[in-house]
Amino acid sequence: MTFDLEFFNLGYLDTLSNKDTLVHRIDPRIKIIVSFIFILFVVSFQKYQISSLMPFFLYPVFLLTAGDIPFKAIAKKVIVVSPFALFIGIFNPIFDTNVILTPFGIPVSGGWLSFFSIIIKFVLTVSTAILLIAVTSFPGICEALERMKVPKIFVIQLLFLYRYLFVLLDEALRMVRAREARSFGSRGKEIRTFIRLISVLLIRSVERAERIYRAMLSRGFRGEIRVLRRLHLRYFDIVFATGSITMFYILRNYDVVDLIGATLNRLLR
Amino acid sequence: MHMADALLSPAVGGAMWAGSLGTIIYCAKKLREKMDDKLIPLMGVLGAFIFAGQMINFTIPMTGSSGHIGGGMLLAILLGPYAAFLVIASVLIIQALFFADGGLLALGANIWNLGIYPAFIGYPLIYRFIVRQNASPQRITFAAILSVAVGLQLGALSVVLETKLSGITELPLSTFLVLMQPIHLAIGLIEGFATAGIVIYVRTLRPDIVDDLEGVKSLSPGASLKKVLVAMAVLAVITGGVFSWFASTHPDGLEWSIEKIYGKPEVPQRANQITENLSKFQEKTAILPDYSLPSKGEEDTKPSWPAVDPGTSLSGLIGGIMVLTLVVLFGIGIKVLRKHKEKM
Amino acid sequence: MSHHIVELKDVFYSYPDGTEALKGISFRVIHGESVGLVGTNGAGKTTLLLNLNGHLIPTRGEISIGEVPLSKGTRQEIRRKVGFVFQRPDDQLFMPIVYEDVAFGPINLGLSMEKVDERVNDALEMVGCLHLKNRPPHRLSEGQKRSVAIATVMAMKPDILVMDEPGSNLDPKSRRQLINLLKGFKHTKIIASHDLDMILDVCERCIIIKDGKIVADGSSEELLLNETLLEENNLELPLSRQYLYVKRPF
Amino acid sequence: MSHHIVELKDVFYSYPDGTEALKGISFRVIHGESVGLVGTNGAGKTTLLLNLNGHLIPTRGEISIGEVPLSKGTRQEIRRKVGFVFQRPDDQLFMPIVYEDVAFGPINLGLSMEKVDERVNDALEMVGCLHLKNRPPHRLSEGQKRSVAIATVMAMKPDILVMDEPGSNLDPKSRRQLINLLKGFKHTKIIASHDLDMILDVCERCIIIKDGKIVADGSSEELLLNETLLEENNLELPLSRQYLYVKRPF
Ligand SMILES: Nc1ncnc2c1ncn2[C@@H]1O[C@H](COP(=O)(O)OP(=O)(O)OP(=O)(O)O)[C@@H](O)[C@H]1O
Ligand SMILES: Nc1ncnc2c1ncn2[C@@H]1O[C@H](COP(=O)(O)OP(=O)(O)OP(=O)(O)O)[C@@H](O)[C@H]1O
Ligand SMILES: [Mg+2]
Ligand SMILES: [Mg+2]
Repeated sequence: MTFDLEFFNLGYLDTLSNKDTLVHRIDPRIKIIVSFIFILFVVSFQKYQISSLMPFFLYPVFLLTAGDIPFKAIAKKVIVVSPFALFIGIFNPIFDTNVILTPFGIPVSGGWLSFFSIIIKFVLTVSTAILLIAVTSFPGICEALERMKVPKIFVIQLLFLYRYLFVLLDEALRMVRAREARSFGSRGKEIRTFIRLISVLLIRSVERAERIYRAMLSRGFRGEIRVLRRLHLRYFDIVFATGSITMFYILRNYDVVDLIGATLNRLLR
Repeated sequence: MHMADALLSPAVGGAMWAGSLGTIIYCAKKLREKMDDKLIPLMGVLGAFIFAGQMINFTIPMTGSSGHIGGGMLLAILLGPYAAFLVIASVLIIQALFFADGGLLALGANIWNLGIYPAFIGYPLIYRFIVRQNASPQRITFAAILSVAVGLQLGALSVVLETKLSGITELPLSTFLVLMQPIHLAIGLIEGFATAGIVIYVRTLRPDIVDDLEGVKSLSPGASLKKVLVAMAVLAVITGGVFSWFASTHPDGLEWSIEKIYGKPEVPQRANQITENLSKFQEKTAILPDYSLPSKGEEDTKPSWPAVDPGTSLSGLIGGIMVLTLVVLFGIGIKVLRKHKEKM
Repeated sequence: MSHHIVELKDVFYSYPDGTEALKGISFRVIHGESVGLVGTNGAGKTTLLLNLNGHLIPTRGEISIGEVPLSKGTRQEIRRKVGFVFQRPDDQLFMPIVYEDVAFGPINLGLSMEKVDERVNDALEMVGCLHLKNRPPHRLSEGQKRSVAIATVMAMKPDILVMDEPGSNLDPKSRRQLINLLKGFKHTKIIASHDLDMILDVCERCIIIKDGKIVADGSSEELLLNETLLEENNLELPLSRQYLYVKRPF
Repeated sequence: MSHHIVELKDVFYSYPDGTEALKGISFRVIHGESVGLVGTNGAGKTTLLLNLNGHLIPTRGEISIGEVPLSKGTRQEIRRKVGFVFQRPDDQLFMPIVYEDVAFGPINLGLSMEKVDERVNDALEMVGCLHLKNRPPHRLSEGQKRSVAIATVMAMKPDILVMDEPGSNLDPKSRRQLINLLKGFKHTKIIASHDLDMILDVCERCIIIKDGKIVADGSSEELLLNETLLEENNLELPLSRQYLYVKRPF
C-alpha cells in the first residue's frame, strides 16, 4: 500500500507543478541553477555549524509560500526519506563525544552538533529538491536541460519516461490489486509469482513502445524530435537569480546570525 | 543506498557530478552514432517500467519482509550499456525530484553509484562474458547474480568512500563498511536471482524481445570499453583536482568579513599544525569557504577544537532562533500577500 | 442467508492527493440481488468497487460484507467472499498459463491439489474455456481473456461477484455470452458499466452515481428508461431502446 | 480527386510467427466514402489497418493509396496522406504537453512555426479541446485523450482517416460526441469497430471480415440489418435495432 501512496504523491507533485504563480513562472533554467547553487552553499558549511544555516531557510520558505505549495505535503516527503541521513548521522554523537559548547551550562558534544548540522542540511537540501519540482513542471525542467546543452537524446527519452510513468504505474497498480484480490497474507507473493508479474509487465511495456513508435512514424517521425522552445529569460528572472545568489553569498560569508545574536546579547545585558 | 546531499561535501559532490555528466554526454554521443530510432520510445517506456515494476513487491524468503527490484542490471541486459546508463540516470533524476531520494547534489553520486557499475562493469565485463556463447538458464542465472552482486558491492563501496571523503560522518571506515557491504551482498543475491528469473522468463514468452534488442544495442566490446573506463576515471580525478585547486587559491572571504565585524580572528583551530596545512588547502575560498575537512585531519583536530568562543555560540543560539522566527514571519507575510492579491 | 448482505453507510473516500471521489454513499444489497452501477467517466464507480473489496479503505463511513465490518484487519477474509473481476482482463491474468492463473486463487486459499484441480476445471467449464487450459493468456483473444478472467474468480467460489466494466472491448457475440454467463450466476452481483443495455439485461436494480453521490437507486427498467433522469446525469437511453424514440420506426 | 482512392488487390499478410492474419483482401474505397470494418476478435481488422499505413508490408498482393503503390520506399509519403488514430490514445499521445503533441506531425511535415501554430489551433478547435492546449495528456480523461488523439491526426490534414476502435471505453455522452465529430469529417474514412451502432451511424458502407477474408461488402444499412449474415459471422444486430425484433414493443 505504501507504493500506492508514492504513486499518488507523484501525481500530487505533478499537479502542484502545473500551477501558475510568480515562482512557477520563473524560467526553469534559473530555478535549477539557483537551487543547485543554494545546495552547494548549504553543504559547504562546516560540520559543527548550525545557527549560521538558519537564514538559508529563506529560500525554501520563499518557494513554498510564493509558489502556493502546502507545507504539509513537503514536510511529509522530507520525513519519509529521512532515514538514511538519520542512520548515518546518528553515529556522530556516538563517535565524537568531545564537549564543544556549554550553552546555559548544558554540555553539548561535537557529535550532537554535527548530527544536527546534518539534519538541518538534510532538511534544507531535500525540501529544496522537492520544491523545485513542485514549482516547475517536468517538461519545463526538460526544456531547461536541453537549453543548457544536455544531450538531446537524453532529454527526449526523459520526456518519454515522464509521459509513460503515469500510464505504467497505473497498469502496475491494477496488476498488484488483481494479485492482492486472490492472495491472502503473504501467500501469492513469492518471488516466483513476482517474476511472472514483472515479466508480463515488461513484455507489455516493450509492446507499448512498439505501438508508440508506430504512432510516431505515422506522424512523419524520421529520427528527429524537435523540442518546442518556449523559454525566454525575463527581467524578473535575472533579478531573482542575482538577488538570491547575492543573498546566499552574503549569508555564507558574513555571519549574520552571530551578528544579530551578539547585538541582542549586548542589548540584553 | 541513495546518497544524500547532507552527507556530501561540495568537492566530492561536484566531482561525482562531473563524472556522471561526462558519462551521460559520452553515452549520448555513442548512441547518436548508430542508433535504431525505435530505441527512443523504448528507453523512455522502460524507464517508466522500472518505476512501475517497483510497485510490485515480493516476500523475501525467511525474513517476512518484502522487497522489490532495483532494475539497473535488467536495463543493461535489455538495452546495452549506453542506453541503459541514460535510462538509469533518468530514473534517478525523477527519484531525486519527485521522491526526494538523495537530492540534487547527491544525484551525480547516485547516478555514478547505481549506473556506472551495472552498465559498464556488470553487463559488459561479467554478464555478457559469461552468457555470450551459451544462453542457458543456468548461465543466465549465474551471470545475473554475479554481475548484480558485484555491481551493488561497488556501488555500496562508493557510497562509503564518498561519505568518508566528504568528512561529514564520524563513522569509522571499517564500521561503515561492515554496515554497508554485507547487507548489499544479500540484496544483490536476491536482486540477481530475480533479474535472472525475469530474463529467462521473458525469453520463453517472447524470445524475440531479448534477442531483437541484441541487434539494437550498440556495444563494441574490448578497446572502446576500456577507453570509456579509463576516460571516466581520469575525468573524475581531474574534476576532483580542479575543485580542490579552485578551493585552495581563492582568498578567504569569511575570515576577512568576521575580522572586520568583530575585530578578531575567528578560527581557533589554527593552532594545530596539521589542520593548518589542510586549512590552507581546503578552507579558503570566497565562494564556498570552510567546507568540511577530510576525516583524517579531523581526528587530529579534536583536542584543540573546543576552543569555540562560548559567547559567540550563545549569540549563535539566540541569533539562530531569531532568524528562524524572521523566516517564518517572512513566509507568513508572503502567504498573506498572496491571499490578498487573489481577492483583488 | 444474511451473511451475503453488502451494506454501505455514508461512505466517503478521498484519494491521497485530495480528490474527493466518494461523498457519502449508502446502500444495502441483499443476497441474490443484482445491482448495476452507472455514471459518467469519473463518477466514482471504480473507486466504489475498490472500496468494497478493501483495496481502498473509506476515509469516513462504514462498509460491511455479511456481518463483518470491512477494515484492514478483515479485508483478507472479505476478499475470499468477494470475487472481483477488474476492468481489463490483462491486469487480472498474470500467470503464464491459463491453468496456473485460474489455480492461483484456490492455491492461496490453501486447498489441496485435488481440490484445486477440481475447482479449476469446473470454473473453466462454466465459462466454456476448458479447451484453453494450457494456452498462455497473451495469445488469447480479448473475449477469451475476459472469460478466463471470470473463471479465475469463479474458481474461488465467491459469494458476491463484483465486476468493473466487464463488457468493454468484446465483440458482439462474446458480449452476449458474457451476459448469459452473468444471468446464470445466482449469487449477489454488483456490476459497473457504461453498457446500459447490459445492465438492463442483467441487473434488476440500478444505482446511478454522479460526482461521488448516489442520485438514483431503483429498478433498472424504471431508471434506465427515464430520459430526463439520464439526460441530467450525462447518460443516454440504452441503445436498444433508443430507436423507438429517436428515429422513425423501421 | 482520384488521388484519394484506396485500393487493395489480393492482400495477404502473415505475422513472423506464421499466423496468417490476412488471406486475400481486395477492395476499393473512393474519395469521400466512409467505410466500416467489422468482424469478431481476431478477424484481422487491426492487421489490415496496419497494412494500409505501411507499418506492416503485405506478404503478397498490392496496396495503393492515390496512385502510389505502397512499398517501403513510398510509405513515408503515404503516411502524410493517411491519418491513423490508434486504438489506445495513450499510445498515440506521446509528447508531454497537448500542444506539442498536436504540433509533432506538422513540424515533421516541415511547416513553418506560424503554420504549425495555426494547424494546432485549428485542429484542437475542431475537436473542441482548445482549452486543453497546455495540459499534459496524462491529466486528461479518456474521452478528452481520444479527442486530442484525433486532433493530432487532423493537424496533418490527412486525405484519409483510419481509425481502430475509436469508441471503446467512452461513456455514452462522449461516444455521441465522437460520432458527431466523425460525421463532420468530410474526407475518406475507414473505421474498424465492434460498435455496430456507431458504424451504422457514421459509415454508409460496411465490410465484414472473418478469418482474414472479406465475407461481405455493401451498404451498412443492408449488411448490418441482415440477421443471418451477422449470425454467420458471429456478430449481432446493432443494439438500437435489436429491441424491435427481440422483445415485445415497449
Ligand atoms: N489514483 C487516483 N488519484 C486521484 N484521483 C483519482 C484517482 N483515481 C481516480 N481518481 C478520481 O476519482 C474520481 C472517480 O474516479 P473513478 O475512477 O472512480 O471513476 P469511474 O466512475 O470509474 O470512471 P470511468 O467510467 O472512467 O471508469 C475521478 O474524479 C478521478 O479523477
Ligand atoms: N503480433 C502478432 N503476432 C502473431 N500473431 C498476431 C499478432 N497480432 C495479431 N496476431 C493474430 O492475427 C490475427 C488477426 O489479429 P488482429 O489483431 O488483426 O484482429 P482484430 O480483428 O483487430 O481483433 P480485435 O477485434 O480483437 O482487435 C489473430 O489471429 C491474432 O491472433
Ligand atoms: Mg472506472
Ligand atoms: Mg484490433
